[in-house]
Amino acid sequence: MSQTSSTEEKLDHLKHYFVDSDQQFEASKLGMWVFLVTEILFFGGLFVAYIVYRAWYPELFLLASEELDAFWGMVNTFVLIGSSLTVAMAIRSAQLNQIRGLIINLWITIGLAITFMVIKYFEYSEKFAKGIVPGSAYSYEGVAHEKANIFFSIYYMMTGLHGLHVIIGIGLMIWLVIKAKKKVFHSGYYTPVEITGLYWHLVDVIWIFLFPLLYLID
Amino acid sequence: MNRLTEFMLPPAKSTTAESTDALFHFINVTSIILLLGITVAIIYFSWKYRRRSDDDVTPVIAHNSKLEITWSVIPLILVMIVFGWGFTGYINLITPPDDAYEIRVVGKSWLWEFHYETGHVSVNELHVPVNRPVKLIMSSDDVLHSFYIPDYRVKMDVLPNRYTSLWFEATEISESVIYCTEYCGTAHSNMLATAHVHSQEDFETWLESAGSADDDMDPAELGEQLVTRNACNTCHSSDGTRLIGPTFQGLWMAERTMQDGEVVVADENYIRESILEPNARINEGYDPVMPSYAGSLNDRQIDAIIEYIKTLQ
Amino acid sequence: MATNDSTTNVKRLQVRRYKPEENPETHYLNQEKGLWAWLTTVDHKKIGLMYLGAIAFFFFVGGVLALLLRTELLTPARSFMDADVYNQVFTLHGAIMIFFFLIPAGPAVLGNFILPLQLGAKDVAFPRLNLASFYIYVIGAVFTLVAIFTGGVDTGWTFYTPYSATTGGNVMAMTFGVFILGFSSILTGMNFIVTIHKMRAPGITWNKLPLNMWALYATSIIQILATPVLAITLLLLTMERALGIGIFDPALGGDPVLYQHFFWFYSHPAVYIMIVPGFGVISEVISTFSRKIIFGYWAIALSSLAIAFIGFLVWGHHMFTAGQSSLANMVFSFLTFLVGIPTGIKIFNWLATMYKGSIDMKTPMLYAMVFLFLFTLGGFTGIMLGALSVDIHLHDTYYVVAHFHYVMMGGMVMAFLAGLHYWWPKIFGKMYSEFWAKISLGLLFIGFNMTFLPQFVMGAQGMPRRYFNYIDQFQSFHQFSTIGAYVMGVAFVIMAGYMLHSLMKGKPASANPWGSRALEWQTSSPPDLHNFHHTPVVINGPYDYHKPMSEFQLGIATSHNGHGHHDHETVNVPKTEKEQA
Amino acid sequence: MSGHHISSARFLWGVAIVLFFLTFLTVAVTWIYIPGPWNVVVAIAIATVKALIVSAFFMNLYWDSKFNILLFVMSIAFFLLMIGITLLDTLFRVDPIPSF
Repeated sequence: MSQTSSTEEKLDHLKHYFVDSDQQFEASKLGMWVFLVTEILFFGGLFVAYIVYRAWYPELFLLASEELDAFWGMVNTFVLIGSSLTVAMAIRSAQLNQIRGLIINLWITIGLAITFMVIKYFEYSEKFAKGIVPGSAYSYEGVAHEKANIFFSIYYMMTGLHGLHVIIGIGLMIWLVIKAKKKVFHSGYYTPVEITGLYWHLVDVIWIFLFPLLYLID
Repeated sequence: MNRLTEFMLPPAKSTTAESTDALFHFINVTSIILLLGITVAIIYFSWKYRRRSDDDVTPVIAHNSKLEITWSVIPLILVMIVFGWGFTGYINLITPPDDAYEIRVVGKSWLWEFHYETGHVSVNELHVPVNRPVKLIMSSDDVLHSFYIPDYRVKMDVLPNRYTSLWFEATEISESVIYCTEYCGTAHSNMLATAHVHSQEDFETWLESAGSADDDMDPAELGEQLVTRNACNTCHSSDGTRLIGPTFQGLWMAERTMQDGEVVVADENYIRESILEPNARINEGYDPVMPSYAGSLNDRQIDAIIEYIKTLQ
Repeated sequence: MATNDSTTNVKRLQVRRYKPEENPETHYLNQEKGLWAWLTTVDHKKIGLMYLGAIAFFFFVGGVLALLLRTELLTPARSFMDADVYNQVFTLHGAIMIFFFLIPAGPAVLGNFILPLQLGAKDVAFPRLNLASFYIYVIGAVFTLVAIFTGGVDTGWTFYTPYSATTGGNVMAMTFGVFILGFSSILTGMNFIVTIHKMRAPGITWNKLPLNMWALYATSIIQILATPVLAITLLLLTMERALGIGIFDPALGGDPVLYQHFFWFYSHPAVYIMIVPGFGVISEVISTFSRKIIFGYWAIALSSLAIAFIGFLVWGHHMFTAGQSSLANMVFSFLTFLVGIPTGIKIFNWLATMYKGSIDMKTPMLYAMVFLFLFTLGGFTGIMLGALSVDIHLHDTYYVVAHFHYVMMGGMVMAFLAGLHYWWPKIFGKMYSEFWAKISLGLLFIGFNMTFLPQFVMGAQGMPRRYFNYIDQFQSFHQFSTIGAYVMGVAFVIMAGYMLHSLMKGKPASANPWGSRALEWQTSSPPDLHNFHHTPVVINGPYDYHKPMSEFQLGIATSHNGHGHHDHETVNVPKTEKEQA
Repeated sequence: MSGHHISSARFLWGVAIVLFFLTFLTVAVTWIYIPGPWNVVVAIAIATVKALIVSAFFMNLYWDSKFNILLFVMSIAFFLLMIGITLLDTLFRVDPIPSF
């Protein structure tokens, strides 16, 4: 496959301890998958807390989720899926040596990610104003359940950590744009784009579960 | 075997203890036999097959199915026996007889309260009848504790948000020590109590007279007794030593500085408040760790404690 | 891969023999000079050494704390420190020994140094992440030190809620420090999995992987699957203290037993992060010093994986009295016994390896034997604690303390020291004094048993753990135990002495002083910065002691071509996974 | 090499449109009444399908090496183990009630 042209390719990216580009690419990708495993179990802990409390107090989740706006949740889902698409397109551009396309797709992704965070910001501030805050300062009376604070603690921990991942993702994309502008990537070397893409898709997948579990309890 | 039991385990004083001990000894004996076998093999091999020259040639023995199956299956059988044995013992331990006599236990940092159906409350003294199943329904007022009577081989954690329980049937009239075994802070290792086993008649007599026995005592004397019985002395000394809480010596009518700077005279009202709502005002330099005694001390008893403190000038 | 045609599964390589150079002038220790070169190195060997320095420091601190605890326990009442100080000291002893010593000791020190060498690789897959892992460890350590000096921590190393959510001191800095530390462990695990998968030298197929690699592979899997759960647990606990999110705090409506599930989901597998690398070391040492092929290669390799897997299913045996449902208790008890089987299998396989061997009683081998004895004892007492009705009696007593120290100190620390003595000549290129090493080991063995055997008896008699005071009947046991602890202290001082002497004035070590067949011994001592001057080629199993040494020193020139030499020969090498893909 | 699969732009757009549709569907099913636990089951089922589509076609698991798939499956399996065994406790607790 790619070995045929490898002699003509730039090989600056190849670290000395790897035999060839393919070994390096495969190793990086495997490393990223291993990292994604840790991410899944990291969020898994929160999902366990969610499931345990939902099994204990189903009525609490029914009542409290009414405070969350399903419409904006849905919009954010569309935004994230859209950004997953543009990341996939960015990787495709890199694979085809279309550096301009790569940069444009990365910028769109960054834009969508920021949109996501802005919507999240408005959701959070609307709740803060009502007294729905994480922790013992919780003071909202509108949810008639003594453990309402726990639902919102779980909500804030899950969406907060997810939001943190989105912000880290934005940082990574900006770094990729800078690298791309320096002409670092080409069809023979686009490992950072590929593995950042994997990370971004995982952030998307986690949201795909958060959305129905938090917003859509009817 | 008896001498080994005496050395390894405390005396067995409940109906369930013997079955637990039997399993304990079974595992011990089996383990010691296997451990001896392994140790002898190590020592024997290292002597018998010691290196004689640097050119020693060793045979190629890479595996032996029969042997490997043997040493997988035999341990498996042994551990399954242990599991089944432990399991049946456990079922017994968590299933109190229907006619069990119920006592409520409350763990507080750092004392045990025992509430009886008559309304009587004893602190750090559990009184139970002999040869009758007793069921303890337990909860905690603050952090996790664990209720443990080694002589009865029973233990259960005590939680602040739930009730847990354990049961036992004492088989001899004697006293046994009760420990807290879930780490709970500064005086964790002082959170001891005693289980007193009485004959059925004595138990009933005790239960009837418990609340009124000290009616005719001198208040200060009664107060001194209450301070010991309610474990006040775990944290408050009577000789000026600084423990977890302020000492009682010289406390009466002294000016105390609170954490918020307020200065309070330690009069009757202040001491009463400190017993019933200990965290309302905290002395400077101390932590708000005292549990409330509301419900376990009545007015007369509080007065008696105040009388006692008055004597400690 | 249905086809089994020998032409597709075997490739022909032009190899020649590379005898390792004895006592080379330049090696990894002197190739780059200066402190800065050390601090910024991406070389796995140097990172391993920096980890070694760090864990030696923490082992010293933890050990001194242990001696303080034992000294305080000489008398039933207060001896020389207050209860609050005592509680902080036992918390720190536990937390430091577990998070800062035991967990990195296996993978991050010995694993880092040996793994690429045994695979014939130049480095791990992600050297910069490896260095990052070390600095993350350092940052975690700094947070912990901050916690110690700004109020201390008195929660016990388990940080049980609600006590940890309400007590004074600086619990947040501590839990956050351990949270950070977790990432260093994750990065190590990630690195090892990828390295083992992708960077094996030609010929190292899965059935020629040294058992140490299998052990580290199993360990890495536990690290990446369990550590994230610790991270989220400690993050939730940190938030519990910072904001009062209430998930674990009953005062706010939470459930403390749920915290225990979270905590033990990590912390039980974590004991296998500590002990499984030890199994790897013991396999290497026993085979080398018996100069004999390992018995039951696959049984040992797969039992490591089985332990890693079943180890995830048994966490609830730490909670038999915690108030979890009786159904959960029964399931956990049953699964707990299943872990005993693969562990037993390993012990019997090691014994069978010694049978008809040519046993050389050098220090590492003696350590391995001490390991076998102490770890077996620790294992049997584990069976005792797994039995439900007996555990109800023994839970949270000194019996548990003794059991834990038998498996962790008698098991892991002995295995770690076996590995350290075994690879010492490779790491530093120097020999140590056999005489003093054996004296020290003897004292250690005596001191260890003096310390912890009485604790089994005390525990069975009902002495609860974490007690500052105790009733008088236990005093003689406690005093005996304390004297044992001092004996161990002396043993470690002697060890530090002869190790320092070896570093300064030790006799130079040959490339392969033990006559091992494993790949790390087929390069010079100490190794070159890039491990090998050639690409090693492996055609035999790592324990094929019946084959001549020359067959273990094959390789091809690093320039890939292998042409131009007159003395090379052609051998058939099974393809590794990467080449088959 | 398995890692270098290149998807066509049309294919990627197709995948995204399916995902958009499923998102709409998961909201739409909340407008009709589904009894008991089945509403959760439906929501999780749709989310799982979406997650599988993303991992298979955006994350290229469909064309990737078996070990990467194994890793993904393993992480889910261990998550299920964690929650499954924890539920053995939390769902089956029987607490005594004091009679006085």
